[in-house]
Amino acid sequence: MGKLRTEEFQVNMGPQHPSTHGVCRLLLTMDGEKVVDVVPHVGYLHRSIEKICENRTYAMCIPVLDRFEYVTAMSCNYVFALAAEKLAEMEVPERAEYLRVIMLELNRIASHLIFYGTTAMDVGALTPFLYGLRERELIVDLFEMTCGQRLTYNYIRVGGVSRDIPKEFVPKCREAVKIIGEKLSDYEGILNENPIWIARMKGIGLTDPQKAIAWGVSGPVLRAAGVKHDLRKDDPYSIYNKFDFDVAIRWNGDCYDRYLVRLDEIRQSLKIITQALDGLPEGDVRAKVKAKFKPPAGEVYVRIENSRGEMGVHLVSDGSTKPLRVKTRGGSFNQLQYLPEIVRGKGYLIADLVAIFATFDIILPEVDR
Amino acid sequence: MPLVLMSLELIEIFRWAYGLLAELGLPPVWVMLISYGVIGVLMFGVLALLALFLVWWERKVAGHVQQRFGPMRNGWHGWYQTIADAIKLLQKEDVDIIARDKFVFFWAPVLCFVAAFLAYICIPFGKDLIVADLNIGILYIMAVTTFTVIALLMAGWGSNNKYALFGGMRSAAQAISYEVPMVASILTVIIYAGSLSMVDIVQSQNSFFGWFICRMPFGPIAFVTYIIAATAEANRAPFDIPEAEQELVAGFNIEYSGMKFAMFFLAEFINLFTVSAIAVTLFLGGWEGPWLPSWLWFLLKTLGIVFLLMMFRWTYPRLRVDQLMEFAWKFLVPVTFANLILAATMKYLGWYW
Amino acid sequence: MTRDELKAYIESNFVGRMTLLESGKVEPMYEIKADDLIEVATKLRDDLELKFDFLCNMGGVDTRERLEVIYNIASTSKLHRLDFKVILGYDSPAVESICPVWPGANWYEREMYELYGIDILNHNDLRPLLLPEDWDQGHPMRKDWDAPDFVRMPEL
Amino acid sequence: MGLYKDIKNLLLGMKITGKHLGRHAVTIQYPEEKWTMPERSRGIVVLLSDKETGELNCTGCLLCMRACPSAAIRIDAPRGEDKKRHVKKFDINFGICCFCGLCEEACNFCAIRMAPKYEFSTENKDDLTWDMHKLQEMGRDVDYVDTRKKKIPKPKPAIEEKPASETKPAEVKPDTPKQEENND
Repeated sequence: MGKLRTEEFQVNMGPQHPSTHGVCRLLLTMDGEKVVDVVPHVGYLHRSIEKICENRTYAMCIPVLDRFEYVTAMSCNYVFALAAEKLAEMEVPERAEYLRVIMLELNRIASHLIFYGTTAMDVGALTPFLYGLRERELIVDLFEMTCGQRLTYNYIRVGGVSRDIPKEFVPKCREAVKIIGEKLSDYEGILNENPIWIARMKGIGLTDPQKAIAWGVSGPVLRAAGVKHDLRKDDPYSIYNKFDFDVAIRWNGDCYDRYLVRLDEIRQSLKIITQALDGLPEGDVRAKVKAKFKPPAGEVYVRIENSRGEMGVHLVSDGSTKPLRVKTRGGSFNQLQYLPEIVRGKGYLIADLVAIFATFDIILPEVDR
Repeated sequence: MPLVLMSLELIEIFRWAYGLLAELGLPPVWVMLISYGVIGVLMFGVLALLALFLVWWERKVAGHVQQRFGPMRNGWHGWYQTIADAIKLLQKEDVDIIARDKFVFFWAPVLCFVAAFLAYICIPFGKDLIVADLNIGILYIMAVTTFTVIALLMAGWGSNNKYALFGGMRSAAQAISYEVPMVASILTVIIYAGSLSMVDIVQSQNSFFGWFICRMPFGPIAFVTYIIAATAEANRAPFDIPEAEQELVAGFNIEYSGMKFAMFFLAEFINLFTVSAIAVTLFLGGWEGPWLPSWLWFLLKTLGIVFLLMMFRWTYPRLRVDQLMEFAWKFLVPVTFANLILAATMKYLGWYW
Repeated sequence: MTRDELKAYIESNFVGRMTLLESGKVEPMYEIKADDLIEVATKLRDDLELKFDFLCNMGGVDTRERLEVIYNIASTSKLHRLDFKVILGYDSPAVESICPVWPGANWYEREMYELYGIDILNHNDLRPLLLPEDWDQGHPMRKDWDAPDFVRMPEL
Repeated sequence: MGLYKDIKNLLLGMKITGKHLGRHAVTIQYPEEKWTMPERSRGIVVLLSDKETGELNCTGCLLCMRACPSAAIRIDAPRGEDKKRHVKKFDINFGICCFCGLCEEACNFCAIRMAPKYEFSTENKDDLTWDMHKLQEMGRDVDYVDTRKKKIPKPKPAIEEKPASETKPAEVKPDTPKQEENND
């Protein structure tokens, strides 16, 4: 009897697929259930945000950039505002800096809660998704109370923040911090030690730290591989050097570690928020900005630590009211191009690919822009 | 007649109705045909309603576990939500894809639906409340429930869709693997009951400590392994890899729409009830129980098992396909066979009650 | 290294190969000649004092006078950062692929190729990234590219 | 005791989901039970009317139109014979509005607001373009603090959020206050 003849075939995962978190098309070459190769096709969500920003004023760019990475729109606001402030060499009031840190960290928690939910859902546990979003709702309510929107905040502006927090914000924020801290034990209880969860996550999607750095992978994915790289510590921006927090780090670089790093980061963010709320000074929330904001000609690249890695903006100004070039950089972009590297030839199954994709926490608007 | 209805045992009503029918003076063949026809229609109706109820219940359980409401719109707590859904699905366009295998594609949902109902011929719903007490009862059930696998494989192949084919193949592999531990745990019970007939099995566990789940130490092990294997047989999470929606979108039923989809969907819930009913019959004493009428006991116990399976689904992540196979062959099969040998030895030595 | 140390180090070790541009007032911005790019980039990566192992960002810029390719690199161990650019003309702009130095540049270069029309030499895979595969309407991020917007901004 | 630990952890998961089974839902039943948005919510854009006269506060200065990043606002306010602008057309296309709130911040006359209302879905895309009258009707019940200083020749803007103006509208000067404001 001759050898059984098998052949590889191709499967389109996406653009409409429940676990590609948006509209990403992964062209899989399959050998039975095994994934031989994966080629990501992106661009289904390309809105040319960079081009749009080129013919908007600096103030108008911020709501446009809200849509750049809408899960953590605060970071998008902030990174652009930071670039513009750096170009104009502008000082920001201290209260505004504190508020920015509070908002950024709240948003990081919100993003990681979504990660928690969607990852659990991609691996098949449907209930944690609702639990994660339930607590995210508390944060989103805080945002709405402050800036009036739940997703696209347009809150952090050039020179500060758009408006001061309402009176009831601080107690409500403390309460939310307390509740999320308590609920974390629920999250961990339902998944962390669950044998099925461990079987699905441990040892899957191993990232090599050196390769990951070379491919530009950053954020929790890199930290889970044992590289202590957190821009809040390494390249401090805003007032992060005033706060006491640890960089969450794990060493194996598999899906399970990426998951744990993010849960740890929620804890650290809660710590930062508590400190920031304690030290919140009084004062202005916005620096004086000239009538028509025109930063001097020049260029600058700023980067911040977003929940998905390094988020950066290369802002080129020609001295007019509109930026000449806004080159945005998101963590998902590099992580998605790194994805084939860790999947190719490792014999992962389609279910593993889903788990890897989920723990890379790729969102497509950040890739497609 | 009033006296009959007072007894609360459904079988009395059937007996009374049958008596009325017999007194009409029809030829015995006609009496038989009419009575079987009525029973068939009744069974179909009751099971279809039961499936709709289970769908609703599942949604309610999911809702409450997730701190939502679940269906709330139609009627009290949305009680006729699933009926409305079924009617909506009936009206839906039946999307007929071009590249399908027409025959296989059409008959797969029908076979799935029919196979789901066949098992109920010999499931005792109450004392004497059984359509036909076959002396090979449990064997028959095991045989006909396997039809579902063929139906799912047909659906996967006929759809001419790679995801559907994945689903169909996974379903076949899974069902074949889990059939083994399932039968092995059932055999443990059969050794003690000494019969394949469902009625005999129930009658052999006539007190609470006679229930097979209470027979130490093999009873609980057999029960747990049966429940695990049954979850896999019914394609329920955490073993729902044939339709794993995050991997295969919807698996074998990805190309089905309208009523064909509804048939798969209802068959799934009927299967859920089937495996729970078998678990109750084999391990939890079937209809046995004090005070309440026997059919109610049966229903309560079965719904209890169904609830347990639902909680599994809403709590646990899904296993990967190779882990699923590994679990079946490397863990469940050895455990169930060891358990079977243990039970047989104890039976031989007479160490049981 | 601090920024001034880095500046001094680069001035002493990359004489004539990296020139400081005036656009980088806030953060130093260097220019590298297109034909010298790979060598300088390799040196930046492999120099034990610099160790720029991380490519943060890269992209094209159209300044209406010329095309530029900007590179933002960083070091994950030495924690410093550097910007440099390659200046190109409008007629047949081309730049060497730096994927051999930093593999993460792959998609950035694909993006630049389709959006700016900057040809990437020795790139292994120049399929369109963001635009449709049958796109034939030029390079959208160029300043002279004019597309039918859905809604025009009011001319005020 | 790997097996024992696994079973324990599986049961722990069931315990947590089971614990939630009896809790009350955190969601609300929307049409019956409505969620009140916070006061600052940026729901729908409305035009405010004068509390006494009931006329539109809008003076047609075009500041909001210039501040809008998605060009959702279209104003036609030609100068009348008295050199003042008269708002003839004020359309907002909610199909492209991005609800950023920059128009509200740009306005010096308490004329445009983002009200905490969210029920304005339509079945037809064209119905999302609202004209002046509809916007005014929606804004009738919106309470606001009138920060305009009327009948003072050169009123100072008193609101905190200073408006954004992209180009200084020289010809708009007569009926706009001094534009010494911040840009965003």
